[in-house]
Amino acid sequence: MNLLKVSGSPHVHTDESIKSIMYGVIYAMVPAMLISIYFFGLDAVRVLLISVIACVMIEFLIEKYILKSAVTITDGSGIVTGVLLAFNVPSNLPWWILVIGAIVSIGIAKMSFGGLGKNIFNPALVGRVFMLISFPVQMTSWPIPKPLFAERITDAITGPTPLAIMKEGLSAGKTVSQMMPEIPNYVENLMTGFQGGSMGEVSAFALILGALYMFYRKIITWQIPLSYIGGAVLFSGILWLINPDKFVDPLFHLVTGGMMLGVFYMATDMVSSPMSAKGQILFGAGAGILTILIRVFGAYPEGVSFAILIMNAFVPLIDRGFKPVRFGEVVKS
Amino acid sequence: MEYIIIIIAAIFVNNIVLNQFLGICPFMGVSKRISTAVGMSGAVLFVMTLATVVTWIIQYYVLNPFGIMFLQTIFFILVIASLVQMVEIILKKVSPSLFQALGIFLPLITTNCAVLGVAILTIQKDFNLMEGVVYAIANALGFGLALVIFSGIREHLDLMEVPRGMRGVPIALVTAGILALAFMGFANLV
Amino acid sequence: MNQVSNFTKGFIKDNPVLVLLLGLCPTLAVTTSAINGLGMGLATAFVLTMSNLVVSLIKNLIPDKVRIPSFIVIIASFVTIVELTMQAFTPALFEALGIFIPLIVVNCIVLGRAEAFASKNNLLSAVIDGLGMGLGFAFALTLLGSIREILGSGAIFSLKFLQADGILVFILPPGAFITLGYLIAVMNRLKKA
Amino acid sequence: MNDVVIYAVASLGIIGAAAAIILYFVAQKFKVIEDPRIDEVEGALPAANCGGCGFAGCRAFAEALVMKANKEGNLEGLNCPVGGNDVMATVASILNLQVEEQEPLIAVVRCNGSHTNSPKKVIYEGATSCAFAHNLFNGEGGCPYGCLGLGDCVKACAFDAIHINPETGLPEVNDKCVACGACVEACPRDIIELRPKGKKDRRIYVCCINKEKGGPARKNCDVACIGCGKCVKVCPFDAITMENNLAYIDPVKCKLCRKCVPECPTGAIHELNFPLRKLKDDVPVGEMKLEKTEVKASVTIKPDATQDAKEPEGGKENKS
Amino acid sequence: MLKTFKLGGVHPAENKLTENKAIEVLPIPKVAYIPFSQHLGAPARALVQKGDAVKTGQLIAKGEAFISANIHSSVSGKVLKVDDVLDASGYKRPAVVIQVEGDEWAEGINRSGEIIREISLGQKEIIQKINEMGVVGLGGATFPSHVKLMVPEGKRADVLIINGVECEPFLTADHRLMLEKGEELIVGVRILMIALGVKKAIIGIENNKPDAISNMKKITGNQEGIDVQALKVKYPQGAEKQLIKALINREVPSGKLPIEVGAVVHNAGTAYAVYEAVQKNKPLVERVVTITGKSVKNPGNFLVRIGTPIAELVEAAGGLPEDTGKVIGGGPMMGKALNSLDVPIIKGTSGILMLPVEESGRNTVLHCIRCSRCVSVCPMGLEPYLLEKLVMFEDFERTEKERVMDCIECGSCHYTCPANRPLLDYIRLGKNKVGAIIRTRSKK
Amino acid sequence: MAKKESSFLNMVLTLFVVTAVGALALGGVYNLTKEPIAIAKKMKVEKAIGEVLPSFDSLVENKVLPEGGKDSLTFYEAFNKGDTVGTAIRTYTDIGFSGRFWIMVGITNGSVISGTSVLEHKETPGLGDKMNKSKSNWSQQFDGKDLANFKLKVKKDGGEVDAITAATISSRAFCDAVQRGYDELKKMEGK
Amino acid sequence: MNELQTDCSIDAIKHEGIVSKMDDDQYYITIVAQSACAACHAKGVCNVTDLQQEVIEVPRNGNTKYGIGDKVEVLMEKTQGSKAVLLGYFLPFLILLSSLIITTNLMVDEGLSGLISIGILVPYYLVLYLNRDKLKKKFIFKIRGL
Ligand SMILES: Cc1cc2nc3c(=O)[nH]c(=O)nc-3n(C[C@H](O)[C@H](O)[C@H](O)COP(=O)(O)O)c2cc1C
Ligand SMILES: Cc1cc2nc3c(=O)[nH]c(=O)nc-3n(C[C@H](O)[C@H](O)[C@H](O)COP(=O)(O)O)c2cc1C
Ligand SMILES: Cc1cc2nc3c(=O)[nH]c(=O)nc-3n(C[C@H](O)[C@H](O)[C@H](O)COP(=O)(O)O)c2cc1C
Ligand SMILES: Cc1cc2nc3c(=O)[nH]c(=O)nc-3n(C[C@H](O)[C@H](O)[C@H](O)CO)c2cc1C
Ligand code: SF4
Ligand code: SF4
Ligand code: SF4
Ligand code: SF4
Ligand code: FES
Repeated sequence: MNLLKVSGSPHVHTDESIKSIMYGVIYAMVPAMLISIYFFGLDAVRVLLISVIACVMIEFLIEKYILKSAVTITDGSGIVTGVLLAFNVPSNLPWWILVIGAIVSIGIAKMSFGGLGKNIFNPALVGRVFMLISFPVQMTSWPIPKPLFAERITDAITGPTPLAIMKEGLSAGKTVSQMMPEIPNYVENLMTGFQGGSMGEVSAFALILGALYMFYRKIITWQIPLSYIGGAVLFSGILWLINPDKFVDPLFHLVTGGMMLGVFYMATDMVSSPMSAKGQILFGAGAGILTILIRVFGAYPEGVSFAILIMNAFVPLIDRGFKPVRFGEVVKS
Repeated sequence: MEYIIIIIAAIFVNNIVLNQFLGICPFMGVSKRISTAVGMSGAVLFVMTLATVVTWIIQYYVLNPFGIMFLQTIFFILVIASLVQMVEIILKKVSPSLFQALGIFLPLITTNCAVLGVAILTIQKDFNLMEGVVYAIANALGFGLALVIFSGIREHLDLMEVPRGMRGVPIALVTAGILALAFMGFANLV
Repeated sequence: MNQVSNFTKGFIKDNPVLVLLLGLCPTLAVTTSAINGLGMGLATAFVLTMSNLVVSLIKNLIPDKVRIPSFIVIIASFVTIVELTMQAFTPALFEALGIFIPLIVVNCIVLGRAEAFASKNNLLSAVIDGLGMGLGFAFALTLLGSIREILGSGAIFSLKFLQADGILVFILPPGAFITLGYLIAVMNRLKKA
Repeated sequence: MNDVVIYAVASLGIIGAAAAIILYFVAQKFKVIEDPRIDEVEGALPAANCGGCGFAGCRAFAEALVMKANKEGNLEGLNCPVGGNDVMATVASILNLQVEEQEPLIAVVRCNGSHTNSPKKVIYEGATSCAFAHNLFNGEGGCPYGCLGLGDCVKACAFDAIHINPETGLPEVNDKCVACGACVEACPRDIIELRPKGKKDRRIYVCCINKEKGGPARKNCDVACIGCGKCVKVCPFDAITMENNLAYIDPVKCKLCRKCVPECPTGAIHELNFPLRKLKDDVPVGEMKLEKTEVKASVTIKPDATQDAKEPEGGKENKS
Repeated sequence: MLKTFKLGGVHPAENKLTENKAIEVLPIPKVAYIPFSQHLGAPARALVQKGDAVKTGQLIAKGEAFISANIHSSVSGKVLKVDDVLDASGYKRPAVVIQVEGDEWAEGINRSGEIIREISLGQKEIIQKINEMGVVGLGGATFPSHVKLMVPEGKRADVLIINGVECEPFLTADHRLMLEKGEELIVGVRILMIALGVKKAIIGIENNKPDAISNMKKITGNQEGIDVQALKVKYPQGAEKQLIKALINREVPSGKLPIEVGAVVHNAGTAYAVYEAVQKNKPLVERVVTITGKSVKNPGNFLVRIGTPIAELVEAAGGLPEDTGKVIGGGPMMGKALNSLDVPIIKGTSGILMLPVEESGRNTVLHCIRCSRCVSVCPMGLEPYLLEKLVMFEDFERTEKERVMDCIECGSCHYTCPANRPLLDYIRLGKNKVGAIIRTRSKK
Repeated sequence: MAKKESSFLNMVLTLFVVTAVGALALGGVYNLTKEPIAIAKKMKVEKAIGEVLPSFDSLVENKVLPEGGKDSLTFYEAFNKGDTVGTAIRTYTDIGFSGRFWIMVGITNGSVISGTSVLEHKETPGLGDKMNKSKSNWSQQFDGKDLANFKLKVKKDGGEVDAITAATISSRAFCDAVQRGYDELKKMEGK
Repeated sequence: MNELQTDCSIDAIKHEGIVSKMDDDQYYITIVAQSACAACHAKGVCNVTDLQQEVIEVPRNGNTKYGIGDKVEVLMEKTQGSKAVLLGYFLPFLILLSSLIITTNLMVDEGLSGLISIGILVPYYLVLYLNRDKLKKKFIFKIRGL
């Protein structure tokens, strides 16, 4: 007979594991992957593959040869980082920049802290911001989307994102209404993904589809996405109401740039977000407001990555200050 | 408006620690507990403001009139060092218990390069007294912000098994680097 | 004390930056290129050596209680001398190093060596110590500056060996923190081994 | 000499004098009677800042030493485990005192319930914490006194001096041990004892703390002390006492004669760092038992035995 | 919407394999091992010696401390020895070992099947009786029931809550008891109401036992003041603080007892034991135990004499399955893993669960990914991930501040953690250490 | 030699002496370096001017605070043997990518750009700093352009200037700075 | 973990020190205040201020028995620390700032307004001085043995 096992209670466990959660996220990202392949063609496949392989390999090498610890690449978190990193870059990015991005993401932002679960900052975003600042030219030359099988509409190979068009225009002194014709149609183009931009961020529709799956699987909760969107809409809405000529409407902010990607896939990264529901709401709202702040007033047309990273830094403080509702808390009266 | 620009620039865009590299030592040293970091920020706020007022007066009423601007460094360091000690003596004299409480709560405030640096920068930027004071306050707040964020992160990391070689200063520096990276998002905010 | 080890300890074993972690502000701020790092390092080394020398000379003339302020005055004087000289003869470097030249005054290592070493040792040891420590400091700054310059602009001592730009982050503030972080981590590892 | 120089000298001189005046009052107000010997003592300490002495760091310890010396004229109870007697002697000479040689101690693990001696009866899973497992159950080997092998002692040791041997599942102490007692404190089963290091590192001790009667004790572990009392009888120096079915060797009384070792029917008494015994023909029983001991008495002494064979003077316990 | 508690909670697979198995009586063992400490509090003092002849129901050890309980012999026969026997943890504890000879009961015990509905005793006498008969809580904590009935000075109870939740997976002892002994149980409830001096009692039953709910409703239909409440299925609804919250929406303050909010909770089985003690003069010498497990041949609910070795119960259920990897005393969430079958059934044993090998191991422990699931399932609103870390790093001051002592050890956090962290292990350790700290502090 | 005791007089005296000696030494060094520093400063200006203007031998300096501007521009009228060579304008813009930067523009014949050079800037290395001569030859496109008929705007804004790749903002700001200098020059001439 | 806390709440700042002197109603505990440059502190080479040690007075409650040279831990409630910073640094800062704002708005010469606002700290400290007994009651430390 087998030896009996002894352990503390409980003796049963859910079926959920880190692996199942991570693969859940990967499944959720499939629609966005397909859309990006549809619009950017084989380039998208190339970037995805390079990014994922580089991330996983680097994690493997570091664990095996530098930390000399157990190799945990099968847990899927490296793949998630890889896919998100790919999602965050233009599809024509040279491979070596992508590899540098992967080294930064995994090597600096994740493994330096000890690996999965210990990092303070979102690895994929650290990688993206690092690349953005180091290689601004390559990182901001977005290929014009060309639906698979469709004729190329213009000759141009690269074009700006709607956010960049808007920012450029406004800083050149034009008004929002003057700029509007240059912006693709919200519902037809922006939602489906027919716009310039990083690979994975173009289609709000596909991203929301994946998010619904994550909600269904209970991988993410409503607090962060909702408060993020709330914060962004509220702040941009106030600005818009003050002067609709100088500030774009909130919906524009929602469907352009990395907003949906950030809201559902990156701000929700459990490792780098707060633990209590209240804290998560604060985190989301803060990131939303910062995103708009940077987009509208800052140098960069896009603020999602910076906003999330900055809020990441506040997470330990938020965790310290916002505790879950305690049972039987003695309310001082 | 001018003041607001100075403040935002000093806190976010050109954060004294993350962007200008002043006061790194206390940033690394006093950021182990959140409560101490907060207290330290309050103390630095006062010392920095006071030092800026005094050095400003010295610059414009002693150094400039006599044409001895080249003695700026030596004057400022002496004045600030004495000032910091004066505050402590006065506190000790005025209320020993208060002084003792501070002694337990906070590490000593020394003339670190942040205080001296801000005093010199105030002069370099041709600020008038009020602007200089606002600049000092904003820098102190920026210092406080960085310090408190950082202390939170370090308390958090204390409960993580960071890889051996990275433990302590290295990981703190890397974290500060990523923090600085994130703060670059504020570029050109004003 | 063995003067040789007294001199060399500052380079690796007791390197002020990489091991003792002193004077991080200038280290981080001015190392955007190897030449800046070297300049700052040498300036500091000069101040360190000279103040060690003077402090050691007059250590017995100074009452204990004004020891520190006297040292500060001495150090500040040398700093000002460096400041004026650089301004006169290497104005470009002076501008690049900016505020960090006057801040040598508060660099813990300068006062630290004066206080901990020069005020207790004879002239020769004090000078050698100052020189060793100062050059160790310069060494660390140059090393950091070189790494950042190589990575950040594909050049070393302004000699471009790479056609393209480097990884810009490395010459920006975040790069300073990150590079120094890993440099210290490597030192830690070497120390263990 | 021009104006600027005059202004410079005058103004700076004034500032200097003012600073001196301020400092003078500081000095008056903050007069701390600092004994110069504190510096000296600190210099003599190893600067490991390990806290092994129980103080925050070497400086704090130096202060405590000087104060104690000033007040009580001795250094009783204060000891630098890292520096050991040498350092304490230096300190004492700085302070014009004598220190009695303190016999150096070392941590000794009094359990030999290795995987072979006390085979697993159940499998434990869960927190790697002896304290938790101790609360949960009696242990994988079934001995309610024995080592749980989860390494609370290892975690407690700041000197990298105690490690679990994966083969036996038991902790082993190496010569980095400074006898700080942290592991003793940490072990929930009080298995570890600080014992005198002994001459040439030679020690004899009962490697078991099972207080059960012979039967139950043997049921869980082949090398348990069964309280038979043979060793008590054979010891010529009255160094062994028997309490609750458990023999204990008083390290002070024990003269390391080794008579008790072959006497023990289970091999519970361990000898460390002794030269190999001459196998006398006329004591076949002893020989047999010795072999048994050698086999069963875990890897803790095995490497020493082999090593002893090479260099009769004996090496340190466990080279690692 | 069915009532339930608000914060946290999980829903493990219910696996109530034995819910339709009627209670069988297990044969009396040949040798009974009766420990002196089967309850929370001080062990009882032995009254018998080696060689004494004892009868079933005879007092053999007396609980003398304020929190302690009497122990009665559950069999008749001869005392083999009064010595240490292994307890469920494998440690030796004092016990009486009795060689069984026949089944002769002590005087005054009414063993007839008739139901005595008339309650003749007053409040004081009832509590006295419960004390004498050694009744302890059968819900798991084995807290001496009479102590709970003595409402402390200055406090007032206004509602009695009967815990028929049985939220643990697998276990069905209370369920069967409510089906088969409902009448008696309700008498027990009325006795408890008198003892407490309350006019109101609520029986809380989870919705996965519809037959028990309807049976209890039927019986109590015409009785004043006793209310049967169906509850939404959610673990750990059976924990008293959660149950009180679910039923009467009162929140027991941190560190306080239910009496603070005027409630007293007793387990359904306890109510039955109280009935037997008060109406039948019968001490607590037997209890219903569920023996179950997916590979068990003949799982069921047995009425077992206290002191019966578990091995005999296992025999009755068809023997230990080949693939057993873990034997648990109690349910899978809170039960205790046993390291041998040679330990006796005691008053607190509500079930024996045999898990097959593949379900009995713990998965590899990975790093916490801060998914915050443990936080969201904790019914006490704690942060298990943080408590674990704090205990690991031995920061017991913060552990205390983060309210480790509030943890009810329900295991929801541990159950739910995708990184398989041994959260509850460390939290228990922390409770232990912090408890010791608090004790020394209050001693000073 | 024994250490000096920390008496009041000793302390004040020592510190006074130390500071006085320090000040004395510094005064000396100051006097020595005064000249070189002044020369270095002048050299720097002249070097910058030399980069943007043909050779000259004397300068006339002139500071002007532009309307609505925050800082004043400096005009250096350069002469060679008494003939006007041109004017170098130290001008700035506030719409750079990282705020203000300063450039020097040389204007000959009243409206022809003879050269430009960047004095100080905070633009991103690798992007905005391409306007620096040492980093790229982008700024050479301005040389010889007659501002009277040259559309000093980036192409995106309808002008004739090729922007630096991915640094339109810096390019635009550069044009702004040149334009500001030219405008002020015209205004001055008008007076 | 056997010498445990006395009655101080768990939210306390702790500082190790040594009993350096004692009289009938007070212990004098010497603590080593670390300098803000902790990196330097660790190496013990940087001390711009000479004051490395401070003496803390702790009332003797009769029951505690520590001797000179004993190592103790000085405990202080965290809120007291915050209060100390408030009184010692933050309030004077506010006073300095507000007087500066007022005087500059009154169009006083800048140097003068600077001097005035520094001078205004004198009465502030005077007030503190007058309240020093109250403060003494406010900042009470406890010690426990180590
Ligand atoms: C030290 C202690 C004292 C208790 N005192 C009382 C009491 O006075 N009244 C009462 O009703 N319950 C009392 N209880 C019982 C608890 O309320 C509770 O019912 C018991 O611990 C079992 O609960 P559980 O199974 O949910 O853990 C006490 C429990 C403990 C541990
Ligand atoms: C997590 C947890 C789950 C519990 N589940 C049950 C349960 O399902 N049924 C039950 O009767 N008691 C349960 N208890 C015990 C109750 O809290 C409480 O102690 C008991 O109902 C009191 O009654 P007793 O003293 O009569 O046992 C549970 C306790 C805890 C901590
Ligand atoms: C890290 C980073 C630094 C940048 N620095 C500059 C800069 O110094 N100057 C500039 O004009 N644009 C800079 N930009 C680019 C602007 O944000 C903007 O995209 C660009 O100037 C307008 O695009 P275009 O020139 O390709 O039309 C930078 C972008 C990034 C991401
Ligand atoms: C919902 C969810 C979102 C995630 N988002 C990110 C992300 O934005 N960036 C990333 O590098 N990893 C992400 N991951 C993967 C993983 O958490 C990440 O690699 C850790 O931060 C590494 O420690 C995500 C995982 C989950 C479950
Ligand atoms: S913890 Fe134990 S093994 Fe380690 S040094 Fe201290 S006494 Fe020796
Ligand atoms: S000796 Fe004690 S602490 Fe060490 S592993 Fe064994 S049981 Fe654990
Ligand atoms: S075991 Fe404790 S910490 Fe974990 S969920 Fe239950 S009450 Fe919360
Ligand atoms: S459930 Fe597990 S992985 Fe998730 S936060 Fe809690 S401990 Fe961490
Ligand atoms: S060098 Fe220490 S604070 Fe700047």
